[in-house]
Amino acid sequence: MNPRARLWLVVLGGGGLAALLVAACLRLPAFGGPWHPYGDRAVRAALARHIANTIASVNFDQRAFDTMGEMTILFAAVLGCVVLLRQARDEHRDPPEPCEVAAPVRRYALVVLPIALVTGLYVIAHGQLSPGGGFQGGVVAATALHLMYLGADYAALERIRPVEAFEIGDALSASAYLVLGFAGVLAGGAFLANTLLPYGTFNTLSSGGTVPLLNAAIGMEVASAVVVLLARFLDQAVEIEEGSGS
Amino acid sequence: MGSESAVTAVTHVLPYLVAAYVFLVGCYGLATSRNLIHAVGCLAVCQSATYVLLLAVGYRDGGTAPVFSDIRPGSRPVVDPVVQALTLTDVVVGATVTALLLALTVQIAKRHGTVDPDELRELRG
Amino acid sequence: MHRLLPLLPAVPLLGAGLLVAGGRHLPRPVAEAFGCLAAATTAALAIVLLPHSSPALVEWVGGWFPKGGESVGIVLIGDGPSLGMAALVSLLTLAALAYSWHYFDEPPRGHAGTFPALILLFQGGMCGFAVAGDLFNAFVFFELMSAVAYALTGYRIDEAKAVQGALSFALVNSLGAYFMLMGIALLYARTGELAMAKIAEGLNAAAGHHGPDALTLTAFVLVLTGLLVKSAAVPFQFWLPDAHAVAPTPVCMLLSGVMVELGVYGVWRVYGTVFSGPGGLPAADVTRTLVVLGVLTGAVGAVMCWYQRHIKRLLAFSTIAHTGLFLIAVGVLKAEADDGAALYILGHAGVKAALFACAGILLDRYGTVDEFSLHGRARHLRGVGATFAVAGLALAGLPPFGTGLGKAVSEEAVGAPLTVVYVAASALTGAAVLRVAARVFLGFGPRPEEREGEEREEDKTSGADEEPETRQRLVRVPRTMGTVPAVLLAAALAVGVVPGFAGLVGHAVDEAGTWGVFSSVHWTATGVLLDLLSTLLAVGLALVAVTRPGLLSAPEWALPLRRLQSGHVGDYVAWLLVGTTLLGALALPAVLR
Amino acid sequence: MADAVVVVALLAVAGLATAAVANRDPARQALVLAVLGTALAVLFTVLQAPDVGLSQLAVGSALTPLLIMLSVRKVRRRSAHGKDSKQ
Repeated sequence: MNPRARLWLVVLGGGGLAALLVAACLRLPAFGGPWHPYGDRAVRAALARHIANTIASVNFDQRAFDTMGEMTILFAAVLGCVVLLRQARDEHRDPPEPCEVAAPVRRYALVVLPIALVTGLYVIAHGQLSPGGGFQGGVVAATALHLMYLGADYAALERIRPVEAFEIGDALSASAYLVLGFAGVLAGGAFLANTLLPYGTFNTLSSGGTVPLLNAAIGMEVASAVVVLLARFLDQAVEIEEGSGS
Repeated sequence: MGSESAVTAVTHVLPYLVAAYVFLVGCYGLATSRNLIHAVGCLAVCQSATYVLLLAVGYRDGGTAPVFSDIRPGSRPVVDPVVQALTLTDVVVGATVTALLLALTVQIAKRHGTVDPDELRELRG
Repeated sequence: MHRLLPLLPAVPLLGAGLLVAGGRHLPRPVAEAFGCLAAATTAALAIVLLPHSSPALVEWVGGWFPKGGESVGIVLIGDGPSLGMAALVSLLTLAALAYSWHYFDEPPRGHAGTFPALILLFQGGMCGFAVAGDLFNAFVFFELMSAVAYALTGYRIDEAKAVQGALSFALVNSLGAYFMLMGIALLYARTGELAMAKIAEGLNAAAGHHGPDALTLTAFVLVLTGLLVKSAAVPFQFWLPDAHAVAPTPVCMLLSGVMVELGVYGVWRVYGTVFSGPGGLPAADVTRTLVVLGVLTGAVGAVMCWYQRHIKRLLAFSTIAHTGLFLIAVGVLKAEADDGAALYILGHAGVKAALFACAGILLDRYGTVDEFSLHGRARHLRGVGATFAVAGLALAGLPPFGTGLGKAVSEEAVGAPLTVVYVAASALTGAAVLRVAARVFLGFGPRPEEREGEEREEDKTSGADEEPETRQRLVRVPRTMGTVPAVLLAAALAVGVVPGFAGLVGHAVDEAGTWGVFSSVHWTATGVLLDLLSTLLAVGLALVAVTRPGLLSAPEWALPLRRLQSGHVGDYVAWLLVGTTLLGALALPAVLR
Repeated sequence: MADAVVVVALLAVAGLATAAVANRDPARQALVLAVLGTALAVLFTVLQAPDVGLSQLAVGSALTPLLIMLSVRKVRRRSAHGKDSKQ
């Protein structure tokens, strides 16, 4: 189809979709309305289980099964990237030449790296108390690790970041989440039931029964997953060359 | 009174309309894109529209974040935590799916020597 | 028993996790055996749960049982259709793993467990979608099966076509999923709930006596768009042939056999649970929408199928044609038609997976799936040829195969005018398969010639010069690859002949349906005659095409239709937008009353 | 007051989304997407969703643009390489 015909189709289809969406928006309850039945129930349920951050309670307790699915998507996407970005038969590896990084950049990166890493771990650990948790903290921690690329060079990054170990860590933490789910069934309860551990004191690190454990598993998983992802893309961008070698 | 009620009327639907607009713009970009990496970026734009819609739906006037580490439960209204939980996981997962699409694009560049969809001459008929 | 429902997705997912964690240094047979074990365990679980599905099993994950009718948890539904789909998914996964046993392409270095792990993740996603009773949870598993499917489709990164097909598939399906998420957000705004049954209650309460409004209509259209993209209904179908033509054969078996059908199942489930009440969409409008799309899908799929020479692409278009037939059956909103669709899906899964398995053998043996260049070359593959031909007859509806029974039951339910579509689509797709069988395995007729004059763009997707999926070209067909299609075909036969099976399926579907009626499902004289008619038509068409190629070669009027399948992802997205508008227009009378 | 911030953030998101689509060069688009990610994070925070804002800040303004930039680099390097071998 030529671009003009395609544009006409987009205008036709997009126009219809726009009409539908606008008509729907006008019928939606006004923005900021007070009626949130599910949300109110979720808040009550979270408080009953001594979890200060309701969102952590929804993610890792009330709708933990959703999070299991989302976590598996993450796991599958990373596994897919590893498969898709593998070294093809007609490619070879060509270690990049170490390049000079400006001294201020290097110092900046080396100072920020530990701070960012600790921040990431802190955000993971306090998931059920304050805003944050495994998903956000994991991304922060993993991205922090890659400041090494700026601070030193690719070879140094490769040394502190054994990708294989992170791939296994990714799989193990995904399995750990599932095993915590199975534990509920084995104990005679429901899958992913948060009844195995005491709920602890409100607003402390150990509150919420299995919530901190699931949160930690997700933090590990997300961190490893993002490390593996970035490693695979860096590998492609820096190291893998086409042709069977020279 | 007239202008004030018009303003409220606008703020009552504006977030939804912005979500719809962002979604449509993303679709337009995806359909007319001349570069597959750009197309993946447009898909990310579409995705952010869903977050805007979900969070707009869960907002409550005068509400605060549903985190009770520094406020007493029941002292203030809170916004809907459920949509936040749904969005939160989706943000991270969406990024990894984007990565999957980019991985495919990188391979297309290798095998076809181009990332312009107009120049991909396979799989017709 | 209901406690075990969440394990249907969890067991294969845990299997995949362990396989990736520990599979790095495992020898290949151990990794594959473990994959088969996990898939088989899930299949066994689904089959054990099936007899307990009346009344439907209901599980609140995490033990969040409703108090005062309200819960904050996620509900899973284990009724006949959901557990049946989970069982079908699991058995077909097992077949795909058995088919790829040891012979499928060299795994990435040191990752013997990767391919079975991806297949298990795919299985987990599909099982999770089948048992979901919560709309957002259904979306999550929908995304999971999509994401894994993209990776699996592009698995052979050395192939230019494979990565292109996988990206088209990924972009279109991801966009479709976001349409669905927008729809879910609208429904949440209206009803404040996510469980499907609760959303329906909320819609009914909000509609009062006025019936549905624009919000309900838009939500319906958006959610339906996501599901119809997955089930490859016209005009959302373009990604499917591109993805199926290039995906590895075991993956094709799963994509065509169950994933696409899960889209139709999703339409049935979502309409039946969410939108069938007084606050949802009126039956007449839903029927109009689904039947129009179904007829279009059946017609486009069948015509395009006939003009393919790339065998895997031909099979992909026949899947589109059959999805159209399933959509019609679901769309007429009758208990008997639902039963027909269920039986048809069961039979079709076996037949289509067997056909793809045979096509895979051709690819691995000759390095091509081009009907023209394979002419007469596969004469000595007698077993494969026989399986392929019989599967072609079954696809056309030969009694007593499950496809024939499903087709007959559906035809009886949808009425005379729509029966024409069933007979025509199944005859044409069956004829295309039989034509291939006669040329490739028997060497009948003159060797087809390339077109005289300049070669058209549309004829270049011929399937010649493909890379085999095995490590080297097969000299002899391994026993596993030969047995799997025969077993699948036998299973499709069993659906039609095992006494009482059809009745059981019908009863389970009717019980889970919203119509509250129970119809008896069995072979009827009219059904058998119509099945024989389409089979004879298929044989006749195939014979004419093989002996007198000039008579039935592609006429000029079919060319624009083929040009639409342009391989350009921008076109596919544009058609997706048009499709959404079409859905909206077809269902619009619902809000005008 | 809070309403005004919400409106401004919404309009910024709409404008940046348009810019992200209109920038046909993927490297520049990645930069716009990073800014869009930040604007979304601000919007989510004023909508009282700090959890999502944090997540969006980490993902939308760092991870996704980074992945896009790496892909762009790979694709460009590849095409430069292809031209060399043709000469």
